Amino acid sequence: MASANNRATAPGPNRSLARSRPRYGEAAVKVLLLAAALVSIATTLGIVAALLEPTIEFFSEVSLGEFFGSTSWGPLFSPPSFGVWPIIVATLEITLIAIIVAIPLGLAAAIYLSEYATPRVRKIFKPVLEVLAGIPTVVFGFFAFSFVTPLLQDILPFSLDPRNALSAGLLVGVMIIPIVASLSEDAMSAVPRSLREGSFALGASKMTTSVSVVLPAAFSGIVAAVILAISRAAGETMIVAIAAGFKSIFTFNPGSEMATMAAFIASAGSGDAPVGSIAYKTIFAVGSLLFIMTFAMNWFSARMVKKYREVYE
Amino acid sequence: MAILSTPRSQVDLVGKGRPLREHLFRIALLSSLAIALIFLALLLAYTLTEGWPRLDSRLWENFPSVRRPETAGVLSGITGTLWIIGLTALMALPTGVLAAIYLEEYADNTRWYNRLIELNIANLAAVPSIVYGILGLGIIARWLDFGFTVMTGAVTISLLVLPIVIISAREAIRAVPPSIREGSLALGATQWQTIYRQVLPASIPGIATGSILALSRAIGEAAPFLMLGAATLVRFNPDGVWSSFTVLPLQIYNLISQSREEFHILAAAAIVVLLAILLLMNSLAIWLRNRYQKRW
Amino acid sequence: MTQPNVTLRGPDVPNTPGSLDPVFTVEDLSVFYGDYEAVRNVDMMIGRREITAMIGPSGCGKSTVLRCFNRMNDLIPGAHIKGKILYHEEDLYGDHVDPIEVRRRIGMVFQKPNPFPKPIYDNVAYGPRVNGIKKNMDSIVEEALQKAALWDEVKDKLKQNALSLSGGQQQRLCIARAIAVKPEVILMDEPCSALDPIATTKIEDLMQELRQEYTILIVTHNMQQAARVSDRTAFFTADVDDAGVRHGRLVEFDQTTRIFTKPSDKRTEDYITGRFG
Amino acid sequence: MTQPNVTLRGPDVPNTPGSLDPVFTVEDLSVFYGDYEAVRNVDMMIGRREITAMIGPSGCGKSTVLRCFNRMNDLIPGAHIKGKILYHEEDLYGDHVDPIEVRRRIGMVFQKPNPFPKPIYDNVAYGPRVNGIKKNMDSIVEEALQKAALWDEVKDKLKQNALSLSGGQQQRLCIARAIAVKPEVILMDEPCSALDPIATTKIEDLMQELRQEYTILIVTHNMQQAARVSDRTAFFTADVDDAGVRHGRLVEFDQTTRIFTKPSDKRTEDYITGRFG
Amino acid sequence: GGGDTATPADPGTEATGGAESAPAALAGEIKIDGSSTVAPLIQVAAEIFGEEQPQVKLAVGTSGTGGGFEKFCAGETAIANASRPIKDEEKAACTAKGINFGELRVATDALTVVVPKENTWATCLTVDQLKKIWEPGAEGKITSWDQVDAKFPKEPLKLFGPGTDSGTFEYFTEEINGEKNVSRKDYSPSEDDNVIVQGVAGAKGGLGYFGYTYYEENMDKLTAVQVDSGAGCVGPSAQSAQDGTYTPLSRPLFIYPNLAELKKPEVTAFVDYLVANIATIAKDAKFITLNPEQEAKLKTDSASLKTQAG
Ligand SMILES: Nc1ncnc2c1ncn2[C@@H]1O[C@H](COP(=O)(O)OP(=O)(O)OP(=O)(O)O)[C@@H](O)[C@H]1O
Ligand SMILES: Nc1ncnc2c1ncn2[C@@H]1O[C@H](COP(=O)(O)OP(=O)(O)OP(=O)(O)O)[C@@H](O)[C@H]1O
Ligand SMILES: [Mg+2]
Ligand SMILES: [Mg+2]
Repeated sequence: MASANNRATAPGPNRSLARSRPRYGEAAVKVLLLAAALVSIATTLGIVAALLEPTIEFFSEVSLGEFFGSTSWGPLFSPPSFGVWPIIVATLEITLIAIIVAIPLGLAAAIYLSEYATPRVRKIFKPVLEVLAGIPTVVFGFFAFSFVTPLLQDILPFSLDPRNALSAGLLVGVMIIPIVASLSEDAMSAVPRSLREGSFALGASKMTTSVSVVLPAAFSGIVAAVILAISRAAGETMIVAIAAGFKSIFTFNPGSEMATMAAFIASAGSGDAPVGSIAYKTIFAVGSLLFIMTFAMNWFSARMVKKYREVYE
Repeated sequence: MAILSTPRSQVDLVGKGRPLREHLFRIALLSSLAIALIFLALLLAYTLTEGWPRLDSRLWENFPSVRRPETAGVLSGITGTLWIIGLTALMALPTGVLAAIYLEEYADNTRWYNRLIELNIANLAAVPSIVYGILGLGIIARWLDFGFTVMTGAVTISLLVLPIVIISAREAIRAVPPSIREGSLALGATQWQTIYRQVLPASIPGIATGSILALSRAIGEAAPFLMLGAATLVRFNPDGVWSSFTVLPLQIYNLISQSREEFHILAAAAIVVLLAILLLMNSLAIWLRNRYQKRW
Repeated sequence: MTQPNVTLRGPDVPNTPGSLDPVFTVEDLSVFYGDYEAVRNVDMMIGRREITAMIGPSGCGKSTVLRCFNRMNDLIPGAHIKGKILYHEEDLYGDHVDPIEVRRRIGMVFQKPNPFPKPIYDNVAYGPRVNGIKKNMDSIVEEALQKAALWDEVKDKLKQNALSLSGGQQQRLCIARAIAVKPEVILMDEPCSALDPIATTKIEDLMQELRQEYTILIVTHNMQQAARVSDRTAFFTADVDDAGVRHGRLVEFDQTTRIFTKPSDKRTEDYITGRFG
Repeated sequence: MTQPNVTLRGPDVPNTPGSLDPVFTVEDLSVFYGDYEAVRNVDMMIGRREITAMIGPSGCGKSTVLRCFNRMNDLIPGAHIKGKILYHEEDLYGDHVDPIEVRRRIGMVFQKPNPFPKPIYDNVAYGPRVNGIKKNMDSIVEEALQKAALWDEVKDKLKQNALSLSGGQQQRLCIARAIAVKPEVILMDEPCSALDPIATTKIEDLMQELRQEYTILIVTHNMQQAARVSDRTAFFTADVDDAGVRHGRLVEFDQTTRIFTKPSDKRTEDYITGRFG
Repeated sequence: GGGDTATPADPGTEATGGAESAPAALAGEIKIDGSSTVAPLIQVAAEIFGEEQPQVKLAVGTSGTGGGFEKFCAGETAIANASRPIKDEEKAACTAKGINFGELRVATDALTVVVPKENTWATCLTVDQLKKIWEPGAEGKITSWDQVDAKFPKEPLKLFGPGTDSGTFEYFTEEINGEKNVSRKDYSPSEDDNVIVQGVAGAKGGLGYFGYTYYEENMDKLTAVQVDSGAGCVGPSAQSAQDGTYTPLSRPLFIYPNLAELKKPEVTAFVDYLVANIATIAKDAKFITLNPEQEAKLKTDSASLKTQAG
């Protein structure tokens, strides 16, 4: 049969299909790539390692009961108190204000960009949102403290502390608008055109189509966007450090100064708590709590996405 | 059936009063977007007017000073930021791109460890930056004994932006149609040849865009540096990776904390510089995206 | 010419050209995407309670023309028409005409089944609801599903997500969804091309039934399908003008039997006999 | 039965079953995606310097089988085969076999033209380059483009990006690209379905020429095309087993003339005559 | 730099003319960290010294007194700034790491209790009144000025102070409340003196405390409250702090050089420079200068440190 092969350069059909030369490079590359991917695992392990030991030591000195059972927070006061609720409440309150601002505005902006805007308009506005997303949080903090708070103090009927949860929350909200808007827009754009056409073909208006077909179909993506935004808000440090302050009292009053978990870590971490002191370990205990909260939210988000993702694909 | 009873010649195709609600909805959507934009404009206008008196070359030629707020600058912050960003680009970008290639091109999603890596990256993207500060403090500065140096800052920030780089690089790689890969493999190219010669070149604009956006996040970070105790008054430029340093956002934070009004003006001016750098980077990203956007 | 291998609908085809009772009258229609004239100078008529098939090679503008009938093309930025489409005696593109109302009267079924990711019930109820109907929803839904020959298969799982249905069931659901708003006309753009042969047969049978009540326009790639189901066939093709631009064009429009046995145009014959396409 | 309306290749078809000189011998091949057995028990032979067409309704596994011939399915996680494919006398799935070497010997052209976003020249040179060839690249490129009947159209713009070519030119470029590595076999998966009629005709003519030197396997939806170009035809269909799972199956494999005139299986006849599919 | 036109108070000129003119071009990096109260003084010194020795890189951090000692005892810094003397635990940590150090008192601080200009009633508060305001028991209870003293108006009390991690807080609580770090928690703590200034100035009933420097910088907005520790009302001033009449809120400020680091010429040069020019530096930084005896002690202490370091 080989004789039938009249093309000199062509491989003879009887030449073996076995590998002509070994390819160690391919395997080496794969190992290198895997190593790069494992850096992320190492990062998580590093975070856990950094947090774990001081946290365990902390809880050998402070009972979980005191940590979660009391509303008095003052690890650096004497006598120290370790009821974590004031800073959790502050964190949740600021996060709540932030998402009250960011979810409607972000979602509305996303619907506009995905369903209404012409490609040209979208091409202009998406980058602008990206710019907003890139603004350093110190800048938001500065703006909140020196512009928004005085402004609110003038126009609001109730009194505001010079640093307060309200303006910090508002600004954290503005900070996460681009996250909500941009990721939700991605999710909505990923909804197949055919679904929209199906709705229009039934005589639905644009508003109905957007609200009752596109939004639900993009639900998992939107949930993921919102959860990412929430974790950003909950962990935001600079805005709250500058604009919400460090007062750790148990209050729900948004006009009051309050310390979030991140703000506590920042102030105690840059302060003088000696290594090994209980105050120092507190930083890590709060850090662990923050990390676990983020982790839990993301796990939930991943499950949501998995449950609903692309069922219509 | 309704339609059948309609006299044929008088089918009325005129709509019934929908438009008002539709218009209001549209206006509501637009104003939401507008609020975000107005806010941006307000912020820019405010910092610009605040910082205007100090927006001159002293800002980037002089070191910070506690004695002479009128002439103090933020030079060491600018150079520190450049050092950190440069090193971050060197460390985070290659690692991120390689990891993204692994996840997109090699990882078998049915394997638990690959799914774990993915979930882990999504989670890391959401971990607060202050927690990275703890990582930097506990592991990099103390355990690895890198001290409070440029290197510690850069490694910490690299780890912070790594998930963002990976996620955006994956998107860019995913945007390369599978048909290109199949075409290459069908010609007897190995997998790495296919990646190196087809997938990477085609996704480079996307990777670059994502990288720039990730780096602009890195530029604005201050919280991890608070934990790393970067010095507040640094009157020199870092001369190597083991040097002390400060970064612009941290300097801004410190300036805001000063009680003298002159320092606030200086802070606003420094913010304008920081925003200008960011706008520049963003414009570059947008330009890249528009210039190289592929239509397959 | 070779005898085409198509199984034509039997001699029971009732319509003769003379008996055409037009729902749509298309007069010198050209359709543009921006500056590009995708389809040129189409004249045709769609008969009441008939199935009209549109066939032709890919890219000749079948979908483009079909989507003009319910103003779906309005949604594509830059798309516009020249010429006229009369719906009964009314200009479909007249100033006072509300496209949303048009789409309510003229339903559409798409190539790939596109149920909403919602319960089966809500899929069917969607159309009536957006049209402001609130009462008797259960019976509207049941009736539509009955007509779409899907009721028996889904009556026990109306709350189930529509995406859990098979492809053929999904497509019938889409037909039910279209029927539920009680349109006069149903447009179908390659409704079976994503389906397996068994599902295809079901949809074709269904079309024959729907033909008792509705006017149907179908675009199909599958010549056999056109021959099997339609009363009239419009054959489109694309030709290249002097400037090298391709434009779609209606070549021949006639009773299906005639198109498949005695096409009057050489291009139709070539296409039918597989010499081209 | 109705006379099928296909224009068969004339009496010059040289091959008779006896003269089949097999390049591939497929023995009891089943293909799995994970646990799902997409195709079951296929036996067939691919003759040297013949064009073998694979036809059948959508989802019957034509592409799946085709992609086994150059081990393209290896790239899909979970995909694996049972049974054997012999390439000449060698087991294509043998332990020592390097899939990359296999793909170099057995080229492939895809449904949608997929040129690399690079200059035309680099597209053609890509295959030789990744195979370590560095010399005489210009003449290799020219020869491949000549054989793909594209040289005259592109010889003045070899540096131009391949994406600027028309669809038909792109597909011929993909064929040139495949030829440039001097394969023995070319697999084509619906190579014309994204093309217009004129481009289709060009590709079909090209296939006839390539047949002088190469063994060609083509999957097509278009019966007419199969009839026009192929020497042998394999007709696949899918049937549902007792558990309700669909499996692809080879129904009939024979000379094209025979398949289109005297199919031995009722299902083939139904499909050919348009009664189904 | 922009500061070419030296102000008359610029000690830089003085130093060049001084006896110990700095040796030619030194280089190296000096890391200093610790109390944010002491930081401005050291920063000013670093700034002026840096103008003479541009190759010497001085990084001044403000991790707080405790944080400063932590890094110092880990060998990460050359000098620790402190607004209180080093504690025994901290000494032990240093010894464990083999770090020997000396103590230099470089300035005096007068913790200043401030109220806004509109406050006309609280010109003088007794230590007991301050305690009444700041003790833990006051938390949530003492919320109005009239609860402090019936003569005061019924103005809501808004409290500001330094963060719990600062030496200032530690000192103030010890002197006023009798024990370190014992304080009510419902005040606005801040590392950031600006917030205290803004906060106090912005609320009619505001009250806060911080280092004297910050008061000096904001005299236009704030009034310093006189403190009565039993010997009559005394206001904070350089005079009263130096002569010890401003009790109990005047305190010494320290730096702790690492003796091993002192072997490095640039570190010695910096400490020498600081010691030699302490009066002008303190003035420039708006600190209360040492009185002559204290300054003399500083000079002898630093000389003996140098011999210890060898
Ligand atoms: N949105 C659009 N913008 C610009 N051109 C378009 C658009 N949609 C279709 N076209 C062009 O109009 C022509 C007709 O397209 P159309 O989709 O109507 O063809 P078709 O006959 O339905 O083809 P097929 O059988 O492949 O569905 C084609 O040349 C196509 O490229
Ligand atoms: N990657 C895959 N994973 C799982 N199942 C697959 C995969 N690819 C194809 N299948 C399934 O295998 C069966 C055969 O698919 P295949 O693509 O081979 O059909 P085909 O005959 O080429 O159809 P078409 O004419 O539509 O291209 C189908 O049921 C399909 O859903
Ligand atoms: Mg179409
Ligand atoms: Mg296929």
